[in-house]
Amino acid sequence: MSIFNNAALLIGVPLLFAFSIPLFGLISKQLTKWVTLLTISFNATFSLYILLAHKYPSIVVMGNWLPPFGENLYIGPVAALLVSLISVMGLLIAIYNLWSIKKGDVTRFSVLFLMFTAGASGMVLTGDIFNLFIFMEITGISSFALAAYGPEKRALGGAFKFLVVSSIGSTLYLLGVTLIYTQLGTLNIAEIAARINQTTPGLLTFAGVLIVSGLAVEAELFPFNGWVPDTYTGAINGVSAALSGIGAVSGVYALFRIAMTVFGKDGTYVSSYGNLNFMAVIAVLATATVVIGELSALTQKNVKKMLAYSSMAQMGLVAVGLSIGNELGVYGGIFQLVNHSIAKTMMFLILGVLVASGVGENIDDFRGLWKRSPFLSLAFSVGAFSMLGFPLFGGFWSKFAIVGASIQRGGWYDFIIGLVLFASIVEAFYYLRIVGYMFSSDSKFPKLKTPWTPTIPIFILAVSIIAIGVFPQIVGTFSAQAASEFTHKMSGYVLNVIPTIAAH
Amino acid sequence: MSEWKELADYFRGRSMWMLHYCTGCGAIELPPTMTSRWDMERFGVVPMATPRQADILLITGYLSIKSLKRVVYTYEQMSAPKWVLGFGSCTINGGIYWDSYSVIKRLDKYIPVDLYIAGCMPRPEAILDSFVKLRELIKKGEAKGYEKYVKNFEWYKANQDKVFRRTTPVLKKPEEVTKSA
Amino acid sequence: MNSNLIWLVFTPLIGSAIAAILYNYKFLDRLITFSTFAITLFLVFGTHVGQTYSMNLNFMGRMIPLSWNVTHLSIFMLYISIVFGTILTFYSLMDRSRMKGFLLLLILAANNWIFTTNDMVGFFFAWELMGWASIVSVLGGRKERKSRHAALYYALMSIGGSYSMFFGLFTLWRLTGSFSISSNLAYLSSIVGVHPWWVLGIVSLFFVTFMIKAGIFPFHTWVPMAYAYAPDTFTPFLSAVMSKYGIYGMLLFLPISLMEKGMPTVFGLPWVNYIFVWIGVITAVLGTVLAFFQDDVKKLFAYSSLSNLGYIVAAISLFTSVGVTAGIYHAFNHLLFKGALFITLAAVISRSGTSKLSEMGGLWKKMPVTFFTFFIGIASAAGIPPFNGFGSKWLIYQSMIKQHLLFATILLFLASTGAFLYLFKAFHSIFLGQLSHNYDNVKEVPVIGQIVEYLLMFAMIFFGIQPGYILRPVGLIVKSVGLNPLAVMGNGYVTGMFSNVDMPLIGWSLAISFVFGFILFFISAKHKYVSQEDNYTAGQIPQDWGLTPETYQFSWKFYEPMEKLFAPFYRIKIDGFFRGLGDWTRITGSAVKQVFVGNAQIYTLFAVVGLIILVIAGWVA
Amino acid sequence: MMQEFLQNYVYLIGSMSLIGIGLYITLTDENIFKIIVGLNIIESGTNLFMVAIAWYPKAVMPIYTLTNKLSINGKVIAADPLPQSLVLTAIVIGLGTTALALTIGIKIFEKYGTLDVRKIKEAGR
Amino acid sequence: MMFFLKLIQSIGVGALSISVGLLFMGIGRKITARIHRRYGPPAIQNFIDVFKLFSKNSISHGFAYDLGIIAGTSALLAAVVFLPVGQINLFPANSSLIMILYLMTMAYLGMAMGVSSSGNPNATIGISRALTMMMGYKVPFAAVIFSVYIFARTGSLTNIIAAQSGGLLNWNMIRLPFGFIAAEIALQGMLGEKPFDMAIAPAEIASGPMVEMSGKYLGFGMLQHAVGIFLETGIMVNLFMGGAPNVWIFVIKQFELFFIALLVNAILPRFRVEEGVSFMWKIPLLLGVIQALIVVL
Repeated sequence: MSIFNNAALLIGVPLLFAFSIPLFGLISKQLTKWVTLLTISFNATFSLYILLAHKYPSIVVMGNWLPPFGENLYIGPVAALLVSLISVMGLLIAIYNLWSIKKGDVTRFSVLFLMFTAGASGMVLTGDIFNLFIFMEITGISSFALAAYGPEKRALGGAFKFLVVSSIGSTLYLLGVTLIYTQLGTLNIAEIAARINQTTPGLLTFAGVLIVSGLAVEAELFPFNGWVPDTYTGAINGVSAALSGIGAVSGVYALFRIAMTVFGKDGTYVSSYGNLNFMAVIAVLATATVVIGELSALTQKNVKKMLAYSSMAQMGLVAVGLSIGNELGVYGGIFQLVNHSIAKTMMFLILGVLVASGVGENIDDFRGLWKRSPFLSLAFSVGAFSMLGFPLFGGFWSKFAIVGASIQRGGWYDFIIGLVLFASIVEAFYYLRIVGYMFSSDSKFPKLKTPWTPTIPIFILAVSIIAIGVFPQIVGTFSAQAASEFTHKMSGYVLNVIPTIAAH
Repeated sequence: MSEWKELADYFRGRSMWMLHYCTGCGAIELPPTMTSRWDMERFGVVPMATPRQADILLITGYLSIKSLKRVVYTYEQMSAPKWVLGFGSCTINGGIYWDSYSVIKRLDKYIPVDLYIAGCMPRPEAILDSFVKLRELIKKGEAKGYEKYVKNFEWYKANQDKVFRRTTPVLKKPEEVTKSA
Repeated sequence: MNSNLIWLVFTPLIGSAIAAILYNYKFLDRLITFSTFAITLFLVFGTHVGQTYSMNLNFMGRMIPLSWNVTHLSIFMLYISIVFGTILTFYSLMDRSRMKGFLLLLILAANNWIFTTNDMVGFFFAWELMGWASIVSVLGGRKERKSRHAALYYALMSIGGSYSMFFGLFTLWRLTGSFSISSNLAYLSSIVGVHPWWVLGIVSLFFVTFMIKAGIFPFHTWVPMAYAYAPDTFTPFLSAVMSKYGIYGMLLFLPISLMEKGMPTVFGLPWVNYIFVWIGVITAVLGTVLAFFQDDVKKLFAYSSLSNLGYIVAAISLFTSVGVTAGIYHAFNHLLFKGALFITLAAVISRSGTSKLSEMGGLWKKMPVTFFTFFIGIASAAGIPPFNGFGSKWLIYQSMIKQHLLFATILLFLASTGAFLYLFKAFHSIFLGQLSHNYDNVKEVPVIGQIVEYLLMFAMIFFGIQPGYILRPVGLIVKSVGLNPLAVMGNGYVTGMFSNVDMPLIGWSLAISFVFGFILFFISAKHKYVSQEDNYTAGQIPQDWGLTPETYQFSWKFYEPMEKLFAPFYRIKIDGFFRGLGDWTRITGSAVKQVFVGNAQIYTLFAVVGLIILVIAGWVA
Repeated sequence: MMQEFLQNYVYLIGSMSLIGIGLYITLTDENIFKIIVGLNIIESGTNLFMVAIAWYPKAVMPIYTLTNKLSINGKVIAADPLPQSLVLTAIVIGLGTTALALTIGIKIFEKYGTLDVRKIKEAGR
Repeated sequence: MMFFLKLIQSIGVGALSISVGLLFMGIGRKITARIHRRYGPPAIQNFIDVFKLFSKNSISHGFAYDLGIIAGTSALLAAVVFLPVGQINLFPANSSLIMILYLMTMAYLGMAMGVSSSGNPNATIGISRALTMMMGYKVPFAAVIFSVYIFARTGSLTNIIAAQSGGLLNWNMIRLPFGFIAAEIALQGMLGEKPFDMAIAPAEIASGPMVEMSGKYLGFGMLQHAVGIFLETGIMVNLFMGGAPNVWIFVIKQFELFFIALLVNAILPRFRVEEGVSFMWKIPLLLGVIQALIVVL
């Protein structure tokens, strides 16, 4: 059964089924959704198995070419955690899609969704920067198409903006990769990481700037994140959920894999091969993202747009946490990534259910939702409270760790975290405003009939938020391992991939 | 018990707190009575603000039917040992308003008057004299107007109602008013 | 054995989960809330001073020690808060307002945790838990819109406060590597001579939090809104118990005395303490002045709470033995009388359906028990001797005078006199005066409510006449923070510095003179009872005049002359600062969001400009 | 000298110029399809850049035959084959992106009735 | 035994305070009349009035009304036993001035509750004015008493008296002259004499709090006023005039203070409420603050 130990299945199976789905589509369009569901549930099961049975760290080599010569997948703690997250989110969104995608081109949606999941999993798993580019493009192309899906006009506009910005981003990334290749003649992340000090500092800085800029587009950092509000608002809610719960996860992963593992110095906070400290650059960008995102979300009347800006800001917070670079900060950042993914996915799904029931996207439509649909409004509040970092909800622990880490780091991170906390107060305002609207009783509308299919993922997500809040070890143990992988470049990553390589 | 009553009457006579119902020209006689020239405070007579506190009610002149209503209400609000002083001829027989349609002629028909002061109007000396007279009456236990009022309540009420009925408007509807105008 | 400290936290949490499940069955929900409070009270009986417990929490991949430590202060606070909570939840069994039992239980869990914990992680966790549970509790008030606004405002202040504490505790952690409160405090005390400014900065980060929670002067603006628009049965808890968390926190940090450590002193006080005394005094005066003119009765009493907390802060900031005794004692007294007042207000509001003073009046005929409770409550709040509010106010004056803080004392006296004014205004407008015909069918509260009211009446009189029962434990607390406790001569004495007040003696004196009064009353001539219509109206007959009880009730602009006097002070709006900050943020937000213009080219341009900036940065570096 | 410079850097200069031209088009032209063309030009520039780094003057093709020796005296003289294969992948990906972009462009023209990128906005921010 | 002795002594002090107060009121009326060039009533006129009032029928508005008005007198009587009166000092350990002041507040509260429960707006307006005025005079008075506290290093009236022993020059009146003047003006407000009698303005609000009081209720009101005069002037005597060796001198000293108040009362018109308060917060408070500064610095 060695084939089932092969993590390449996590990419291969979805891609295989993605391209065979049109065949199923010939039988029945509804069948394709079930195929998607089953495929992703295989992914979820398998990745959770890897995660829980502690089948990592391990590498998967392609065609028996050992790294650095062959292409390889690396499953470390980070990859295991994030691929599980991606698969589980994909599974839950797929359950939601069973209900939500009824009209239109169901087959193609299923194809794209599977490709999207596969691409995101691939980004997290791969050990090769060019493969990272390929998976990024797979994710990208499928997400452009997904974002354009749906009857609404605004979806197309959003998708186009995403496409343009993202194309520029991937071009920059590719240029950066090329530059590194000219220096080291290899594309393997582990080898580059080990030999990074053999490069010309000026060129390396330039390459790093290009790569960071390119990946910041996917990781939603300002000023590379212009597409976020339009695309999130334009896309149908299932897709917005997928973008924030899956796409952003892989984007942030890619950014920090490069910034920390490739450019990082082992065991220190800085990544300073070359002239520029990329962690500091990312910290500044991330802080700007948090502040701008929260301030922009403050005056939104449209809840979906607000969630979009909030997504952006939350990704900024994740990036702040990771960019602190000490173990606690990375722990907090990854924890926050998990929390954000869960909560934001849930909120978009809730919004989807509400919009489908005719509630509307405006904040005024949320008045008295408590009377109309107690479950959905409670779940939404749970999500909001988790975002705000209230205790007994998941978000508390991650925010706690991020703030703790930045103060532990000290220096100008005190200032950064001050700005972030100010932005959090702004965030509290607009989330609590919605919660307040939901729990007011001045609604004259009748009770909503909530279909049961989409409530399954929402329920699971809400319960998991509270579960993480009460027992933070559920995520905490894994993200602590992840933090140790990220902060210990050699022992955590490079030596696991290429045991024979000499430390620089 | 009767000694207590006598003692109480003695004190009541020496501490008469008055409420002056200033309808007519008698009101102008009261300020000199109170102030330095005649100083009624030496008899223990002090002006009071409300009927609740007062012992004697001074009706200082003519009473229109409208004001009679108020006087009756005020009188009924006073507490039990209470006395009424009628000022001048207006309260006795209507005085110069003897033929007025709107002024009552005999105050005694409506509330029990313990003492009338003759004159039109009585001068402060007369008022002071009346206080002394009233004090004697009280001491003797002869000023029992308030008991009379309770005893003959129906009679007083009937008299009051007879005049109060006339206060209801003759013209019932506003159209009639405009027509007549 | 010591694990019952854990159960102090977990019992309410479990109760909360059950209550949340049974949320739709109102009575069961209330019953569970009450019984959980009762069980917790039972658990508190099992705790004793010096009890410790610790466990390790696996967090951030390492073990964070959580520790519990019961001090004299914590056990005192535990008792008073849980006993009051039990009474309140017993009262709320019959109440129909929308108080959420499970949130109250969450607050209880946080309450027990805050008072017993010895590590800052638990402290912060519990603080946040208490914060959000109370925020959501505020949400369900009678007036939807306003309670929503109030909750939002409260939430922002509260979150701001907890972030400040966040900063503080992690800064301490960075310095000492430990989360333990006691060792961190010891550390701060040890370095205060070397780096007084550092200590000041860290402590002020914590104090901002405590001041926000207690509603002290620059951060008081949320108090009236949140108190006024919270559910009526939650407001007593908010005012009586939750405002004391801030006081508890301050008491934790106050022993880091900056005295003798090179800080300049004013009137024998370190200047920081001196500033805090003045902050307390300003709070007291401000609360009083603002309370005069409120028409909403809950808002009025919210300002009253503000004022009383000002007293407490002023007293404990002195950090002398009298000051701390007086502060803690006043905290207890405030809990008792303000709790009683807010409970009676809840009763009145639930029966009359309004909280506007100008719409009430004359209710004493309909709700006599509530009336008497309220009467004793305001007598206590005004500091009238045989009732419980007097002793602490008296001690506060003495403590201030001892430091020669004359002007502060005068202002506190002004606040106290003013307190009498607004308390009487509320008393008159609710219970006295003309009874409107709208309230002809108003009934006294049900039996449960009456039991609670009798209990509170008894408590206010009992602790007034027998202050020793409180002063003894307070003395232990004072001793535990390292000051000389005041001598307690007997249960009936409040011992000051110059003289003592024999409370039972005052009680006897009053009782005997009342007996004489009643004898005189009954041997003198008879009185008869008249209706409220039979009233002095300057001879006018009410029926002819079209006079109704509402028009013959004086409760609008009760202290109008005062308004003219205080008019200049009304132009200063602290609230305006925070609102201005909010407006500024909103305007900035609307400006910032213009960045996202919705044009793909502009977004690309951003990316390119960002890239160029980064390249230039790299180049320069 | 000039020739040598051109020999060494012509591809690099070319690729950078292509990227610049593409960016200029993307940033300035309001027509959606022209923007897509611009993106394509950027991509071509990138690809050219990648191919260019694999080649250096007088390199031989990287295919091992009897006549085509890849190394002389241990010194590699063949061009690097890997970037060329990467470029192939990149071209395919670019093709996919372009196809999708064109599709979206057509759909936008159908729904919005315009190809002006400045008019594709959501009302209110 | 001790208890009964104290009880009887207390009753004695209470009776003394009532009779002295009523006598002062009567003499006050006489003196005012003389200033007005009138003859005036006999000095015992107020005894007559009180007796008459208690013998008169009355109306009541319910038990709150009864209770409040009884409380008004009783609480003051309860406070007066703690006042050192000449050689009579019943509870020397318990004569804290602030305690007495707060106990007096009980009387105001009772009175206010009683008259307001009658439901007459005039009464409530009167109470509102009285309380506003109280806010006015309490502040300078507080300034003065706290200055005395600091000056004498004690808060107990017994000790304050003891601190002033040894002749006229040791009196606080001489040592703290500004404070004495401030307290004297505050006393004018406390006694409710003109120009600070806006609470009972008969022509504006029909005698304010007394509007619904009849018979014995008014009698209780008069008793309260009598005890109030005794208590307030007594506090002033103890604070500033060094107490007294015996009751008679004590009463004479009280009368001196009351006499000043009477003279002012006889010749001045009435302030408006806010004028009264702002006056109190200007001149007396200024004096009090000057005194406080002198004491503290």
